Amino acid sequence: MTVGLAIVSHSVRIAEGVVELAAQMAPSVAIVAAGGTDDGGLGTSFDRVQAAIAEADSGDGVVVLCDLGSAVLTAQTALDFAEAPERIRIADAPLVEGAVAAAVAAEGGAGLEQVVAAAESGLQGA
Amino acid sequence: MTVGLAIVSHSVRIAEGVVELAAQMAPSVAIVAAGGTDDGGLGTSFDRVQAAIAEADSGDGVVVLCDLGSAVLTAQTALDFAEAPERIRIADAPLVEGAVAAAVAAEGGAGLEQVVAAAESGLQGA
Amino acid sequence: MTLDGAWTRRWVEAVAAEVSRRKAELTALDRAIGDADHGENLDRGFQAVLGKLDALDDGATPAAVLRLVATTLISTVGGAAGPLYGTAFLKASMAAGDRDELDAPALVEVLTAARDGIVARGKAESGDKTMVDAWTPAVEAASAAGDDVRAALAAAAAAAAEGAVATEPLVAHKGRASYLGERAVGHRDPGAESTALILAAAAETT
Amino acid sequence: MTLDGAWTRRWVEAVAAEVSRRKAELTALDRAIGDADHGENLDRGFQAVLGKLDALDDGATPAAVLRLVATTLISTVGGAAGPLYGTAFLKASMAAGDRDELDAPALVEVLTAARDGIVARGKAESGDKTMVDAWTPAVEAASAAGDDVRAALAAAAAAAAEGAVATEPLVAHKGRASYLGERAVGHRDPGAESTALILAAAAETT
Ligand SMILES: Nc1ncnc2c1ncn2[C@@H]1O[C@H](COP(=O)(O)OP(=O)(O)O)[C@@H](O)[C@H]1O
Ligand SMILES: Nc1ncnc2c1ncn2[C@@H]1O[C@H](COP(=O)(O)OP(=O)(O)O)[C@@H](O)[C@H]1O
Ligand SMILES: [Mg+2]
Ligand SMILES: [Mg+2]
Ligand SMILES: [Mg+2]
Ligand SMILES: [Mg+2]
Repeated sequence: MTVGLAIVSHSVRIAEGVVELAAQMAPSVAIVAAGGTDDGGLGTSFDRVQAAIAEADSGDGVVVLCDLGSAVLTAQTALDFAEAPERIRIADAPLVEGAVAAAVAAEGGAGLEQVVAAAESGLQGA
Repeated sequence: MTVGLAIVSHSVRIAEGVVELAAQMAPSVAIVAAGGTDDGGLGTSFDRVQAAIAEADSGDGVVVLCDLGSAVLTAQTALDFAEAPERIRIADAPLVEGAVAAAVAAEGGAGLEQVVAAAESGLQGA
Repeated sequence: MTLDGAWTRRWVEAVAAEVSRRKAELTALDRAIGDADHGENLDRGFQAVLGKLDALDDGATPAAVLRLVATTLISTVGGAAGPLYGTAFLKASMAAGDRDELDAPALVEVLTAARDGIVARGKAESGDKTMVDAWTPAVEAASAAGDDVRAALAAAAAAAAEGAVATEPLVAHKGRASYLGERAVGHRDPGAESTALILAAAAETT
Repeated sequence: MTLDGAWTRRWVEAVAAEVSRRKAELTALDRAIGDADHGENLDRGFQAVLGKLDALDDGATPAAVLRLVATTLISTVGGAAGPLYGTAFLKASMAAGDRDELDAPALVEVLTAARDGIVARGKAESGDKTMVDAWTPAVEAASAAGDDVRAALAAAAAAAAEGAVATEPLVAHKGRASYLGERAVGHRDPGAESTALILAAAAETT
């Protein structure tokens, strides 16, 4: 029904906080946290990223938002292993700001490329 | 001794997560969270922002990083009421990415304007 | 009708009552194009104001009441409306100065200062689909209304209400609604509506 | 010395032992210009690999061992080194194909594929102060070493060690160290050092 979001952060708390913040303006979008390492420490977990992408994908695709560079590397690797990589996009956007913009676009029924564009537009609501 | 950071987010968890993430590469910088409303809900708290700025300021100044627009409005209002507004800068930078870059710059002994510039440079480590 | 400190206090009490009564409506507007909290935000703020009004001197000036509202809203609202209305009431208080009561020219000064405070804080222009779109017509109508404060308040309230309605066809360029692009069209801006509420309460306070 | 599946397994075990022994040193390098976790990251990864090696067939090919290392590092390292070394071992495994043992040309193919995988993943160029600065000289030295695998491994190890030292005067353009600008000068890149460790272990494995 809508494009989903996977929120990849080095911190469990950041990922979960971004999910709650973005969900506020996009209650019907699947926004899934992939924060921290497998044991909840600071870092990224391939398995959490893979699971978040799978959970966020209802068939219309997933936009992945990342914090630092190594989160991007992990997300790219997950994409290599994905069954339907054509439905996954890694946004080149700041994590929090991009996630909110992407969530609002997805809530409005935007397609995969439009949601990526919203994330990357750098719009900052004031 | 060093420039401090105040991390203003609508979410308690985002603010605290950014503090832990940025502190990893900047263990001696004062990085203080100001997340959520007074009762911990989603929003911004003037009192938390004011307290975080005061706590982060050791005399060398504070760079304030914000997530969405209303966090910026709250931070600007705190600046209006600040005793030493000349030592406070609100960075026009994405929250997580800007905070890490600013923290590393502050750790290296950069001055207030340099820390702002680091936050705003949009450098994304990979 | 004399716009003295006691009147200012009655007005603020009336705003608090109206915000409380229309909280769900304001939040519903914010649900459509924002984060569904504008009514709760303002209600939290004005309830906190009510709790502090008693601590004021009986002879408090309009400026003293306005300043109390300002600092309380800034500390308690928790959303964009906090710094925006907070700044408005603060600048209004400064414009009121040490006057014991506001005549029509002073009222126009006070309303203008409030509007200018919001614009300085939020950088919105007319037509950006924000509370400014209610404030600016209100200021203009009040200053065109002549020397009768009652007429000035009535004109301001009517213009703010019209300004709020006129935000409906607009795309937003400030605030959360700006994320929505064209999807904001057809929805009234919650902050413009709460501005209309605040000024309607002023017109109705005797 | 035959680079068969059993040798590949002994090499991986030697890497795990060395990473464990030098964990604090690798983390100290990462403390200076990163986030102080490179030793822990790799140790977590290679300990997990050790735990899985037993499940492999005795007759597992080099490719099968390399693939196990790849998927395990990807899942367990938790830092940039996970996807980077993971991709390296995965591409190495694909280059090894179904060979039962690697001769010198095959070894060069495998090392080249590993390096290319890291470059494809991380987009670092030579001189960016990353593990690429150890891998690329290693690949070049191995391919210049002729037909003896032992000589090729020794040459690769020596070149990687020199490459790691040569990262010291550099400013970083990729990875966390790139945040530091000039302050990274004088510090060795942790990933280049761990690459030297991995290739030294290969040269020493008989
Ligand atoms: N930059 C701005 N300038 C003027 N008014 C603004 C601005 N940003 C937001 N607003 C006003 O604030 C209202 C929303 O207030 P509220 O819901 O309390 O804040 P938030 O969006 O932080 O939840 C909007 O309807 C709009 O009228
Ligand atoms: N884009 C990249 N390309 C190549 N190597 C990189 C890149 N980013 C990081 N590295 C390597 O990874 C090492 C750091 O690994 P590690 O500490 O495990 O990751 P993290 O920085 O995520 O904590 C660096 O020393 C560098 O050699
Ligand atoms: Mg709102
Ligand atoms: Mg809000
Ligand atoms: Mg590290
Ligand atoms: Mg790390």
